[in-house]
Amino acid sequence: MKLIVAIIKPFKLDEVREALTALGIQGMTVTEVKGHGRQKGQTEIYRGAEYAVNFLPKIKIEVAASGDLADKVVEAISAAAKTGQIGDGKIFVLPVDQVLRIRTGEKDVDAI
Amino acid sequence: MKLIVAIIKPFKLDEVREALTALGIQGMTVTEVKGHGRQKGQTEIYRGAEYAVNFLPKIKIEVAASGDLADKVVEAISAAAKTGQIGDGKIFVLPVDQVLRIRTGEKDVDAI
Amino acid sequence: MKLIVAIIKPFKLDEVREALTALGIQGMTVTEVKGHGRQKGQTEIYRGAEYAVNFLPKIKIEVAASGDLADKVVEAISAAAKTGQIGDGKIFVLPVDQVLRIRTGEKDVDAI
Amino acid sequence: MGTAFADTAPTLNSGDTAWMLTSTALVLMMTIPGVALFYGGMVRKKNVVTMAAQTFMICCLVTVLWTIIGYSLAFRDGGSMQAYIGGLDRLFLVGLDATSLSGTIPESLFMVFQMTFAIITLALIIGAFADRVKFGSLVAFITLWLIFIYAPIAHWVWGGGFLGGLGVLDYAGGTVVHINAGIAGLVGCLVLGPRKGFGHENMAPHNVLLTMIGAALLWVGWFGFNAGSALSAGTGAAMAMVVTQIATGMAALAWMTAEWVIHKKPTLLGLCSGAVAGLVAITPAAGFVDPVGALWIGLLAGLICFWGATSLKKALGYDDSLDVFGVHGIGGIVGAILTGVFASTAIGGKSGGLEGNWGQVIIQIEGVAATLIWSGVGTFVLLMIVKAIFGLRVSPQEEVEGLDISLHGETIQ
Amino acid sequence: MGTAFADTAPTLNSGDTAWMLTSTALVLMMTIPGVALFYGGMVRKKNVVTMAAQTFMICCLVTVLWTIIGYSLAFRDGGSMQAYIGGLDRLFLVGLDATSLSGTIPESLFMVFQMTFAIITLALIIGAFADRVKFGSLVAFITLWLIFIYAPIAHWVWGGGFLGGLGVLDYAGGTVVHINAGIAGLVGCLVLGPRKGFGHENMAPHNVLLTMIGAALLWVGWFGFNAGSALSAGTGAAMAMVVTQIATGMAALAWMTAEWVIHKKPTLLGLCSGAVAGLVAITPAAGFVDPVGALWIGLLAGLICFWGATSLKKALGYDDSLDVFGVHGIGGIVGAILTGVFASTAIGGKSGGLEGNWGQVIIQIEGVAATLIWSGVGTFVLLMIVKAIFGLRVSPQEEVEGLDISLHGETIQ
Amino acid sequence: MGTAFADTAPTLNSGDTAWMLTSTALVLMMTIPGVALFYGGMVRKKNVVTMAAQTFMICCLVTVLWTIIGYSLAFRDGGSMQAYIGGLDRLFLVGLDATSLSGTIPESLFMVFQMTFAIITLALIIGAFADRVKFGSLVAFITLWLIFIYAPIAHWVWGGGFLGGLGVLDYAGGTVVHINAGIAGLVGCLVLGPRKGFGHENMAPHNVLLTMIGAALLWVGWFGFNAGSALSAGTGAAMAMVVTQIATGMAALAWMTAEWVIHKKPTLLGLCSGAVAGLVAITPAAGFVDPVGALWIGLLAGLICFWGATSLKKALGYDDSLDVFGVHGIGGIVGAILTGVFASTAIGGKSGGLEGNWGQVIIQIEGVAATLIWSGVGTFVLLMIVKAIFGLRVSPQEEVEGLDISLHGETIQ
Ligand SMILES: Nc1ncnc2c1ncn2[C@@H]1O[C@H](COP(=O)(O)OP(=O)(O)O)[C@@H](O)[C@H]1O
Ligand SMILES: Nc1ncnc2c1ncn2[C@@H]1O[C@H](COP(=O)(O)OP(=O)(O)O)[C@@H](O)[C@H]1O
Ligand SMILES: Nc1ncnc2c1ncn2[C@@H]1O[C@H](COP(=O)(O)OP(=O)(O)O)[C@@H](O)[C@H]1O
Repeated sequence: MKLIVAIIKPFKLDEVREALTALGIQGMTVTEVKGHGRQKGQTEIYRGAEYAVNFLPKIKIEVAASGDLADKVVEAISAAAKTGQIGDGKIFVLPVDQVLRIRTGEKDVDAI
Repeated sequence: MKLIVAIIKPFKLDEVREALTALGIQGMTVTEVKGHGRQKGQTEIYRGAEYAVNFLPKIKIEVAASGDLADKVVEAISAAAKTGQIGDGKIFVLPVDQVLRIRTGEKDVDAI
Repeated sequence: MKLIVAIIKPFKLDEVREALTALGIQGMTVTEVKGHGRQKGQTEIYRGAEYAVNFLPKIKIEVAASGDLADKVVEAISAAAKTGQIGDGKIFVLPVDQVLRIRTGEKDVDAI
Repeated sequence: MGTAFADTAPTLNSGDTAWMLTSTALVLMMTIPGVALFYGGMVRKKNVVTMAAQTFMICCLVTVLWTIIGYSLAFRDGGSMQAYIGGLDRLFLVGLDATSLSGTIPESLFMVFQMTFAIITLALIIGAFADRVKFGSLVAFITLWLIFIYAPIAHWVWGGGFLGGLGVLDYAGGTVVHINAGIAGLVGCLVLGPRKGFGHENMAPHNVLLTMIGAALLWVGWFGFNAGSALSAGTGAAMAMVVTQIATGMAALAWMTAEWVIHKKPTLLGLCSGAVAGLVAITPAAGFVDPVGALWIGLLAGLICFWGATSLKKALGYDDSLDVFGVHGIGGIVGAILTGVFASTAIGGKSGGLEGNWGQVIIQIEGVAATLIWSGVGTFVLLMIVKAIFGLRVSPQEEVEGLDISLHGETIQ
Repeated sequence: MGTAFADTAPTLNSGDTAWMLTSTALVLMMTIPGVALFYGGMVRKKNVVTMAAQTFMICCLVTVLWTIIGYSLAFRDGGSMQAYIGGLDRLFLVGLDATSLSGTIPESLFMVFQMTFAIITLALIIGAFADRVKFGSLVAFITLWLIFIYAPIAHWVWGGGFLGGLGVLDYAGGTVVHINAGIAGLVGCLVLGPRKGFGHENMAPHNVLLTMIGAALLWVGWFGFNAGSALSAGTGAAMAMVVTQIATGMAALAWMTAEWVIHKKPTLLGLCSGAVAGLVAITPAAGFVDPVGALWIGLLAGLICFWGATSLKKALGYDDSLDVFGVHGIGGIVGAILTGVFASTAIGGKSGGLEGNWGQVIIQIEGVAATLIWSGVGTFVLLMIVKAIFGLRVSPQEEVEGLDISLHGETIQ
Repeated sequence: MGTAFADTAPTLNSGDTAWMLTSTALVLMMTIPGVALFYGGMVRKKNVVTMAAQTFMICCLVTVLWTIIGYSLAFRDGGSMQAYIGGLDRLFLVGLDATSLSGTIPESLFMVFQMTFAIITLALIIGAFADRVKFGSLVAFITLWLIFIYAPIAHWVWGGGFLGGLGVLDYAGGTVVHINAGIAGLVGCLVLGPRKGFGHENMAPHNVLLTMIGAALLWVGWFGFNAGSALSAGTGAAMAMVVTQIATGMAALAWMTAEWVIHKKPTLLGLCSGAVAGLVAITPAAGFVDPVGALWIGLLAGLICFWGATSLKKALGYDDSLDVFGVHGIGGIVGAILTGVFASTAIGGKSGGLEGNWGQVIIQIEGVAATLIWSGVGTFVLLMIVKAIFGLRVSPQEEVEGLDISLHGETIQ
């Protein structure tokens, strides 16, 4: 079992969701986050003072998947989220010891 | 050391917190997230246009616990968060290499 | 590859960011979370009713780093985030199987 | 009064009319957006749309009901029943033509000014029902309450009924509007029962800034309410505005100071609550007391309502969610009684206790009592009827989820 | 009228002047913050600053343009062209001195009151352009539209032009303001094309509470708009206020009930939309109909505009983002025609269809048609000119990111 | 003036009274919710409740202080000290009975209208103290400042003191209100020192929409401020309203255009700031200049205040958090001087530089200088006293955490 964690540009969320659905994956959890990286924010000007914007809005998607599917999930996300421009984001794959569906008590692959 | 990550229905947060406290666990971190899964959102109607609501509000709870306690934590959360209806959520158990309490520098089990 | 997850006090974010930059790390992802732990919230009074505030605002920082760098990252964060007072937060180090930069398809250490 | 040119047969005075047109706009603004924001800011975020929707619906519904029957029942001659209720000759406002006057202003203007009073009275009540009442049941309750509670009591005091006859002093509606709404709220919250989680969940206001906007618009609009009740633009209106301003400022400072001393922090919610308490208490007194009287009324209203909305409510354990009784009920009673104490002949031609006429205080208490009884009992009966037919409370699931999404399908981002 | 002392040569009446000063403030408040919030709450969160900035800019720009040329073109004598357009003798308001009167009020006051009407008309249009128009292009369009569309049509109806001469009844600007803005919005949204994601992305209002504040301030301010159009503080103003209140309440209830029945949930957005539909429809009728007429106008406006903003828009598939045509266009047409039906001699001295004068309905339709044609065609031509020179739409990237950050560099936390 | 019927002994005029009742409500609305929102939107989210609480507290505190002593000191006869300060015969407003007139309106109305001016002046100052002042210390400072700075300066200009005697033209309070508040803000921010993080942390407004609502209510309310300063409903009030509208629109466009050119983006904050700059600058000029003069005053005020709030502040490095000096101080000085330039005999009976009377400009500068000196020095002394007794700044920990939670225990969700 793997947990695929992807940081993407916010406006790509719908495309990524559709790409995952196309893979037969419907479960995912989404968080609004702020990212710091190579991509720099616009400088904001407020009444004569300039401020560097250090953090940019990003979306974090978490998807649990069986080990076999994990690579396909990574591929699908990276294809859908790519614009080729700086700031597209990262994907992290984490090992998972156990998954449980609260409603039924099902475990691991059945629980996803 | 394990990190237990649970996605639950928002209104179950207080019950889950109490269940964990009963286990002697007081540390946890909570995030507002949005979930996509089998449970479907209501269709929203706005001036004649209908939109499927793709993401539903969920709560993510993260609890670090020693390996021995991890199973009890999973059980406690799943018992408290269960309504038996679709959308109750998932629990993921992740391995953790190290835990540190910033204030004291204590490590691992002592740090929780 | 490791994922360092730190829960810190919100007003320490800028110092932590600078500490990481000093280490040569510029990528990180930040989430607003709420924490429950030894530190207790102020009791809020609203028209005669008192309520315990169960959750306090915290910031979660996630940084992916190569295994070698991981310890330095943990140190840097814990030094910068420390006030010595209760509620300073925790750091968790998680193993990561794979990292991918979406823009270029680079993997693992190159992707950070 | 009003102009130097008024002669025996009243003619239309354009200055008085200008002020009453303005006052009507101001009093409407008190309810929308005033009360909608004042209450909306105080509830949890999942119920704010609901408070606004209820307020807006009430504004519209009372407008139509007042047109159809309310005005006629409250203000027209009731013949043999005149002591208790008005007549039916203005159903659908027939006969309200372009020429009929009411004093020096058009009757149509008097009618719509009074309409805005009926609107706000009914809107105030819902603060006690917050977060748990069914929308359809509220529609039914509002309809019945306007006809069976508001119209009669307005008639008793202002329409030629028995309370006016007794000599009860109520310049701008302390009894008709505030005590009336306050006791209805108290009965309502007892019948509905407390909100789920009351007493242990945090139910603090989700956005006290909205509450501040609401309180500020209430304050500004109250100039139309109190100074408009002069029905003319003269010295009476001016003095009513002056004492309204003074009592309100004083009451807000009093409430803020009390909580600063007791709870260690002065709050914006406290300032706003105190201001409204002062506005309520000065309402019956506005045309009768002088500035020093206003300072006293403000001070006492601020302190007593603070006690009502905190200690008293806590002691008795009812869940008057947004303190309709604690502020409007108690503030209204304080104001009614103090009007009897501070009335000054030099200001409004009526003397109060401090000028030796303590009998006025008794009369004031009679007015309070009549309102508490009719409105208290009547509200209970009407709620029972609505409960039997439609039920009153939403399901626990809907309550937890929030009424915004479950009843109205709308949320605030 | 106005006071008992008016004699043949009109002199300044302080009561009338007081009311018109107030009305001007009220109508300004309709646009800022009224329309800014009404529209701002309805867009997605990434575009709310933009709606407010556009509204505020329009308020300022039209103020300056009206001063320079608009007032003169709309209201001064146009000599041989008088049927179609006014003259140029008040460019930069020269000659508007401290003594010139317009009826019983200062001419300068009449000028600024009319300025606020021009402001709101142009502000209303942008609801149809929401989320995709370039800011600079909007500046150009507003400038041209004020001069070539608004000023002539205001002149036709109120400035001595041919529509007033025909006998078209338009008390407060149903034609000049609402139909005019409504058709311009429709043409605008067709020329601009739909928003990216229209029809499948969720574009529900991000904060309907802001929309409620806006709707409430529109309602309150509309008393200045309609009752102010009496240009005096007398029975005409009072009756205009009364029917405005009644039609608005009725229309909001009608819209709310329709969606309750059809979509199972009554919404705050529906209440607000219905209220605005009622305000629009009663605007031409305000000084001419009685309370029962107002109930009918409100009922029909609420139901027909509900249909326009939901079924009709859906059927035809255009993206009139905030329903400028559905509410202002259709509501204006409904109101114009029903004014011809319900006009009552007893109220405003003009008879309508129900009193046998069905010819008035024909005249009303002529007024509607003239406005639809001039404004519809003219708006199209002006948009094409602006498009050719500056372009109209932002880039897709800017549209996705939101106009707040991409055009104005500002966001709401 | 005011009506055609005024005779030698002034009698109450109901039209004038109606307008002044309305104006008082409008000016109160400028502060609550106007200034509370204008300032509240500009701070960071953790301090918004604090700005609103401070504003609301000031509104209440000044109300009570004005009742007790302020009005008497500012407006009553000071006997031998009359050139510098008023008398004490209206302490607690004794003697303000129902019949005393001030011109054609009740004296009580004049008193409360002036009270709203005192309120807003003190509320304006706190923009310079934002995010770091102790609440209790502010209470002390406000009390002292009202008595020792505001009351004397109001007396000098309007109460029969030496500046009015000199012939300084200040129609509605450019000197007394804006220059006075502006210089107090500048001194205050220098004494307090900059906010923690000033110059490198992002301190951009957390919600410019709130600021827009505030600016819009300031604009609308300013009609009461400027046109109300005519103290009657006649041609003077009308012309004051007209030039207020024109200068404001022009100034907002000027500021917006300047930042569009220089920073590449027009902002809503810029539009709002420019509008307030225009309102400030036209305040002393309102009853004296014509529409073309208003265009010039607006244009110059917009550009110069833009420079003041951006370049000048940056160059000098002080942290006038919300630009009280940059907008009110500089705008007030620009307006005072330009009043001396553009005053037109045809409008207000006074001639300015363009009509050959350049001496008026000198007199205007004398008025500015007197205010800058008394208010600047006095504010410094009062702040030092308060600092010695209570301290002025919150602890760094409280400042970082935000004053909302640390001082008031409230947060906005
Ligand atoms: N080492 C890291 N750990 C965690 N998150 C990271 C890391 N590096 C980048 N990110 C996340 O990925 C986002 C994009 O990274 P950035 O360096 O801007 O561009 P790119 O993805 O094109 O390399 C960042 O905003 C941040 O949220
Ligand atoms: N594969 C997954 N990866 C991550 N989160 C998931 C996954 N599947 C479900 N979730 C989360 O769990 C929530 C509940 O899942 P859902 O399928 O709706 O119902 P159930 O828990 O009853 O199976 C989702 O809203 C989502 O937040
Ligand atoms: N076992 C845990 N699992 C996850 N998060 C935790 C855990 N314990 C503490 N935290 C997080 O760390 C924060 C600080 O912990 P707390 O016990 O208050 O103080 P300290 O860090 O000084 O021990 C908490 O608010 C919570 O967000």
